Amino acid sequence: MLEFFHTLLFSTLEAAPPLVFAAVGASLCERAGVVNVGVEGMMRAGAFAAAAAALVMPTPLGVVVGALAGASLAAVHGLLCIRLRSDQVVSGMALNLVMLALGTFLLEAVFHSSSGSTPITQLSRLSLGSIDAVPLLGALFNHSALTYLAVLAPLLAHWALKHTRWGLRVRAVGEQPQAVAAVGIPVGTLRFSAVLLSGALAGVGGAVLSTATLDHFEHHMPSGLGFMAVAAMVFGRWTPLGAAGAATFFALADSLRIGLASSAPSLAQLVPGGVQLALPYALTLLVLAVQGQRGGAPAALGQSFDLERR
Amino acid sequence: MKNRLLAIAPSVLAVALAMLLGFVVVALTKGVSEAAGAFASMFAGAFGEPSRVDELGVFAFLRPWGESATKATLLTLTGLSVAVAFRVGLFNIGAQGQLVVGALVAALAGAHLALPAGLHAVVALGLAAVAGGAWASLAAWLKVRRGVHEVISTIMLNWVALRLVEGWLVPGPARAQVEGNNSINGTDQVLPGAELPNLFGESSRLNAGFLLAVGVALALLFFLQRSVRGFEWKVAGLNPHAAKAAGVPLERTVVQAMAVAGACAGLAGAVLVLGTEHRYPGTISAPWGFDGIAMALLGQGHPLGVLASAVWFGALRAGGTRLQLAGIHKSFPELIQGVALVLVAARAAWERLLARAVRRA
Amino acid sequence: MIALEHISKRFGSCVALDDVSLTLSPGERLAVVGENGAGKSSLMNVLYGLYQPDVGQVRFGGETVRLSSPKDAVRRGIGMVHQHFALVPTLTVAENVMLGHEPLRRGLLDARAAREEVVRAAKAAGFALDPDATVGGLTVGSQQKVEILKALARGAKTLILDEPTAVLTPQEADELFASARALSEQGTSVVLISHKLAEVLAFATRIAVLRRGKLVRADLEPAKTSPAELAALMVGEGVALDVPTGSGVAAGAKEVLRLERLEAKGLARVSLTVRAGEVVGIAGVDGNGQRELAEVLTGARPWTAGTFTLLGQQRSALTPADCHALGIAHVPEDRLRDAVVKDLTVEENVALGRHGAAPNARGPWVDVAGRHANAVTLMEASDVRPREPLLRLGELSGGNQQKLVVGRELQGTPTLVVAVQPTRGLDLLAVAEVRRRLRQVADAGAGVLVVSLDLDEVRALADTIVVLAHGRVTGTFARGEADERELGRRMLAVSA
Amino acid sequence: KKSEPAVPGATPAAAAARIVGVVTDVGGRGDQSFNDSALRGLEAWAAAQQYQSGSYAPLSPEARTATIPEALRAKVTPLSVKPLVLQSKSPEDYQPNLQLLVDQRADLTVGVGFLLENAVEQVAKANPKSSFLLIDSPILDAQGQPAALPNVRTVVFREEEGSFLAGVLAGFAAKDTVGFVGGMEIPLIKKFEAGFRAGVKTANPKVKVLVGYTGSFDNVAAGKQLAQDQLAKGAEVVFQAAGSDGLGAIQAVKEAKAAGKRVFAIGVDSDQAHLAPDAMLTSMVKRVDLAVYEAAKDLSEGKFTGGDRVMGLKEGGVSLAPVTLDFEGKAAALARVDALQALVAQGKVQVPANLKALETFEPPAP
Ligand SMILES: Nc1ncnc2c1ncn2[C@@H]1O[C@H](COP(=O)(O)OP(=O)(O)OP(=O)(O)O)[C@@H](O)[C@H]1O
Ligand SMILES: Nc1ncnc2c1ncn2[C@@H]1O[C@H](COP(=O)(O)OP(=O)(O)OP(=O)(O)O)[C@@H](O)[C@H]1O
Ligand SMILES: [Mg+2]
Ligand SMILES: [Mg+2]
Repeated sequence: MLEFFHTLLFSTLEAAPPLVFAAVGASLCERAGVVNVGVEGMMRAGAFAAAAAALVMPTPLGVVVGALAGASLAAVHGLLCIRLRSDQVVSGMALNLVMLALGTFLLEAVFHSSSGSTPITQLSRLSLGSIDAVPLLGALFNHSALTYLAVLAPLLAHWALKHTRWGLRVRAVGEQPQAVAAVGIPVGTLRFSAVLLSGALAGVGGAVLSTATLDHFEHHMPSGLGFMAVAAMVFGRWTPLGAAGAATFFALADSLRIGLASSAPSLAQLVPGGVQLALPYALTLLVLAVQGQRGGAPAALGQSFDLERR
Repeated sequence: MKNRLLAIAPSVLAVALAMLLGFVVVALTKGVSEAAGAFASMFAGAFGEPSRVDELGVFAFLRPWGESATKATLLTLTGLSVAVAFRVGLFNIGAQGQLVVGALVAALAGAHLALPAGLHAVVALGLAAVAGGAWASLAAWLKVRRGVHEVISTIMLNWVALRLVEGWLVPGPARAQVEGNNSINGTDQVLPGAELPNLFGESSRLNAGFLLAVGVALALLFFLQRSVRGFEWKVAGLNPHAAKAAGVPLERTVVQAMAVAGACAGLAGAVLVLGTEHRYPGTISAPWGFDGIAMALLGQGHPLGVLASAVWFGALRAGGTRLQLAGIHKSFPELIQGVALVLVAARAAWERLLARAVRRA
Repeated sequence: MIALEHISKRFGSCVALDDVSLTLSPGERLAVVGENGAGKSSLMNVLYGLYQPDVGQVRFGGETVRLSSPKDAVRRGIGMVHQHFALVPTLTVAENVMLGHEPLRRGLLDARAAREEVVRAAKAAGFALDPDATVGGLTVGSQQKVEILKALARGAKTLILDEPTAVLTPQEADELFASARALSEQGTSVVLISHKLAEVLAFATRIAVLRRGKLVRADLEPAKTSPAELAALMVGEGVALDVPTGSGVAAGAKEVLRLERLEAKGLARVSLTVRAGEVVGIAGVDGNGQRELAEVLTGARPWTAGTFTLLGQQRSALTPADCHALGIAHVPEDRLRDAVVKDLTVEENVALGRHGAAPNARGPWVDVAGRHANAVTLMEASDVRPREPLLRLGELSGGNQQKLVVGRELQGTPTLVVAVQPTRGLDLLAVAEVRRRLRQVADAGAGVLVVSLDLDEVRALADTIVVLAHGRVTGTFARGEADERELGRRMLAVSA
Repeated sequence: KKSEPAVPGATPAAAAARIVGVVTDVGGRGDQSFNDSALRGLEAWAAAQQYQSGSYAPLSPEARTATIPEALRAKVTPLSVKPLVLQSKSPEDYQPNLQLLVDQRADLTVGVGFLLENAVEQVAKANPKSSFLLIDSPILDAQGQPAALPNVRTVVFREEEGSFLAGVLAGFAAKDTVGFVGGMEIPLIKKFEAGFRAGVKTANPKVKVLVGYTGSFDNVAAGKQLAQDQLAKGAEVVFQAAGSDGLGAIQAVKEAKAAGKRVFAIGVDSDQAHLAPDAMLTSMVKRVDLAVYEAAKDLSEGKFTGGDRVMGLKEGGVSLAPVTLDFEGKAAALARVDALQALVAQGKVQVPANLKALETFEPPAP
């Protein structure tokens, strides 16, 4: 039993970080009033760039490059929807499509392979030797630094929204950009900062996949995790803590399914595999249906802002 | 007239520019004449090869058209699905799941119902539309009754549909019955009477599904622009409060629109099954539902715009296969589609440029 | 000394400002008046850096300055209270006030300092505000105060008030003007935009008049002018601004609406009747159940107890669609939210609500020609400008939007009219027109229920005044039965 | 670097060569699995070409030889063929892609994977003068009955036999637990599972087999999570048959190994030793390359015939990759593997090909 929970905890801590980073990033972006359905593409950019960079520099620096790549894609998103005031959903989906094709393109151009990049040095894991074996407590160790960062990121984001000047302004601009503009704060710049940060976080989320989960970029990455992150963000009511919580829940549900399959095969056999796989999603829907989920979205979400338009 | 031209100009220019960019990239890496050759063969694969008429006869055209139309049909129907939902202000990310459900129902109905030919196909199409619509209505119901944001519910429903259909039913209970240890790819083959007839016989896959897609686009166009209900959908999408105050039954409108959206995607699945695959294949694997989002956006949510984008990109993709023979990456058409979408996203910039040009003229 | 010189500004085909020059000296109290859409707000938005003029410049003490954003204006001591509030409803009062010039301690927000500043500024201005209250939960009047605090807290040397009293009670308006006067005596210049000529004359030291984007006069002295002269300058001709009093309610006129001991969220045991031909005015301080009452009457809010009799029929529930079917017209308080769709054309907005019936539709299909013709007629009748039925509605000025809504709702033969703040933000001519139309439909046999925070309006229009306080009826008076002071006492429920 | 365009007939030297077309399934080039295996058989073994970013370059004899397992080197000689490859992006691409290759005058067209069964059947019927090779499935009619076509050769593999040997090896290498990571729960993968479990049971009935399916073939993270779970529950050897998900499973084993655990991974389809040189016990190799090569060879020698072929241990269609890592009792294990391989090849041991047959499977006496 203890072993079961031990692996459940360990497995969740392994699976959650990509989702957590991306979902927290998305929550910041949307708090500022900019829809971000381009998370999938930004994660892909981050995963690719991190793996490519880590070939020529230490892997942790590669992760930074991954963040920058995510942020660059976000910058395009910002340019499109803040400066050019295009539809934010359009922009995000467009970037996803471009990155989906561009990722495989670059893979072939740079690595002459259509399946994956050259292996890199994987991020090292924090191991305390003997403690690793201690039930439950040990499950907290032997993860890469990014896992611990993923625990920190939502707390940090929450704190920043609450206690910094930037956070106050971001909260305001997502609700009522006119109010922010009227006191002389440049709405575009403010939103841009949130969009960039969101891209960087999504980039880190992607980088987790290619530097910690695996030791190279695999051409399917992130295989839908970006959309899951958006769902987590909505589930978490557009707040960093909520988004991180929902992301963790998704990872936990998955780990639970896997854990049951090996620990209680007879139990798992009762339900066909495909149905088990559908369960976390169906359960999420059920939870939402039962508790209801009204509101929570920033009021000005998705509206581009133009000083002179009313 | 001028206004209409101005309205579609950003999309058209964006696609043209994306094609041009694609050409330049190929020309830079492979040389101009190779690039020209590659593009020529892509267009040949999309629209027909006059140079091979001697050898292939009329099929030098019919076969490429068949392939272009096959893809255009799916893109049109999923594009309409997304566009219709956009009308009432919903973002239907769930076209993929609705398509999967529709495809499965069409496959089962096509294989296991005993009906006269012709009617059989119609019934299978109808059931698939109903199934897709019902699946989408779940999201709408969750939205109006429980306030669940449709982005999350449609994403979730996509996964549920995919897992249940491709992870359980198709390889499990609905799997084709086969001798020995062979694996068949998917469900039982549909009966001949349920197949959508090919318009030009065996050698071109151009089938009645394309006519269906065009018909659905026209019907939706008329409905959205000329009917009172269509007007109500628009109002509900733009300002739900005002719609409510104006006596528009908001919840019903949202559910109806979403059901129609799901029906379109369900039809796409049915056309895939009844038109070309003749069974639910082991996996659908192509993200038709997501491509539908691109079509809806490139077509600016206008049914004819969706149709036009779908025909163009369907053709590019069909022809794009030949780019592989010239050593160009298999995802090239998708890349062009993505770049075009980015450029459409930048339509404000286009519009400013255009407005300036028009003013000068 | 601030000078706006030769300012011109167009929006598409609409010329909002046409070569306007205006100066403002320290300590001056300038009033800017003009019709709806005359360009008052646009001119001030230019001064506040929100709009960039196409032609012209702004000078501060002789120096030409480019105000590329409100930041530049705020830095030069301009503060503006907007006609459409610029507040963040989800933030607290303190957070709203500190937004943009946040006090920091060790790089982090200093919530305590912000709160103290609000308390101090509120006290100085004589406002009672809880700094920790969420702005979205405040009454419109309190929100107005928050807006003013924002400007004051920034140490504005020039304060622009764009229709500040439209939503205030008389007492609140008096307080506001007292504070503003005090500020001007300390050297702050104040610009007041208002349609209420009485308060303009009482407050301003100088009056400027705009008409259709042009400056007509900039040098009127309140002592040497009159409402009649101002009105003539604004609209360009001699006009009658009086509202005809109705023919009164015929004895034995049938009851259109009867509420008995009605209970709903925000309402307690409300009883009232509206008879055919009667205008009933609902008076009260904002936030005392008026909005809830209007919502109940228009199908947007269910009631939990009591009887609701409409046209002699008792009803257990009401939906907006029922209301349309029964001929209940609704002029809502927030038109952009509840009455019109910004991104539809004017013509489509005219059809909204009756979009399923002739002349807007034929069977299940839209009748495009009929809809267009109907819109043209209505715009003509209600003087909506510009007369372009295919314009996006959002491009009309606020006043013209309101005229359109009133015109649309009073079209045909309504049985009951529920009008909430129907003249908020309208100019003199438009106000007179709207009141005349309300009277007209009453005389034609409709029951009219007017909710207004403007006591003068209620007194001018209503045959019967019902006072609401804390969701209860605290008094019902026939025309002329109660004076302003008595009404004020009932509004504050001090008699209870 | 000299490269020649892939368009047929572009160079006079190539004019005489027979054209062999390949249509991959949606896994595509670079799946490090059976699509790559098929392409290796055609491009490296038969045509001695190397594909790089859209064009072909000649492959040096040494490099070519390195791709061929020792046992086959004598047999696999370069042929005068031209490869023409189309990758599919979705199921409805299969038919037009096959047809396109026929139109491009391919003498032999290969459909890689059972997913192409229907498409190959259609196109072969429409083009009776062209030859086809279908990998992994016989041609089946609408009722699922085998329905051979004269111009189609089909090859299916006895994956269960190779998996069986993998299971035997795993059963020896492990003390009490091994794991199986599957992709989607489809009959083909169940075949791997059945063979593997039979092998483990044969080697050591006390060893427990943990079985998990990721439900996908494209989600590395899922494969890794599943393998980690099995490792945490004591699995010492993990056999994966899960497409890209399998890469994640191998990664999990590799990390556990690096953390000092005594664990092994077993690869699938191709020899995957390079993915984790320190942890890869062996791979269950499916010689799709050989099947493709043989068809190309028959074609160029004018001996190509249709018909259904089955390639098991006996035919060299499946095998274990060389075991290079050491473990306790390796010699005995390899001896047992060899013995069992012979028994299976002689038909003296029937390896179960599905879970039902596994239930009644009696391990042969040592
Ligand atoms: N996005 C688009 N892509 C392609 N074609 C378009 C697009 N939008 C409009 N069109 C073309 O313009 C024509 C008219 O467009 P549309 O019906 O939107 O005009 P409209 O003003 O709404 O018409 P109506 O007033 O009759 O409703 C269509 O027939 C179509 O061919
Ligand atoms: N952002 C804008 N976009 C388009 N048109 C505008 C905009 N702002 C103002 N206008 C137009 O400019 C004209 C002047 O508008 P403005 O708001 O300045 O009038 P106003 O005098 O403040 O009227 P009101 O008393 O109704 O508030 C109007 O015709 C209005 O439609
Ligand atoms: Mg139209
Ligand atoms: Mg104004």
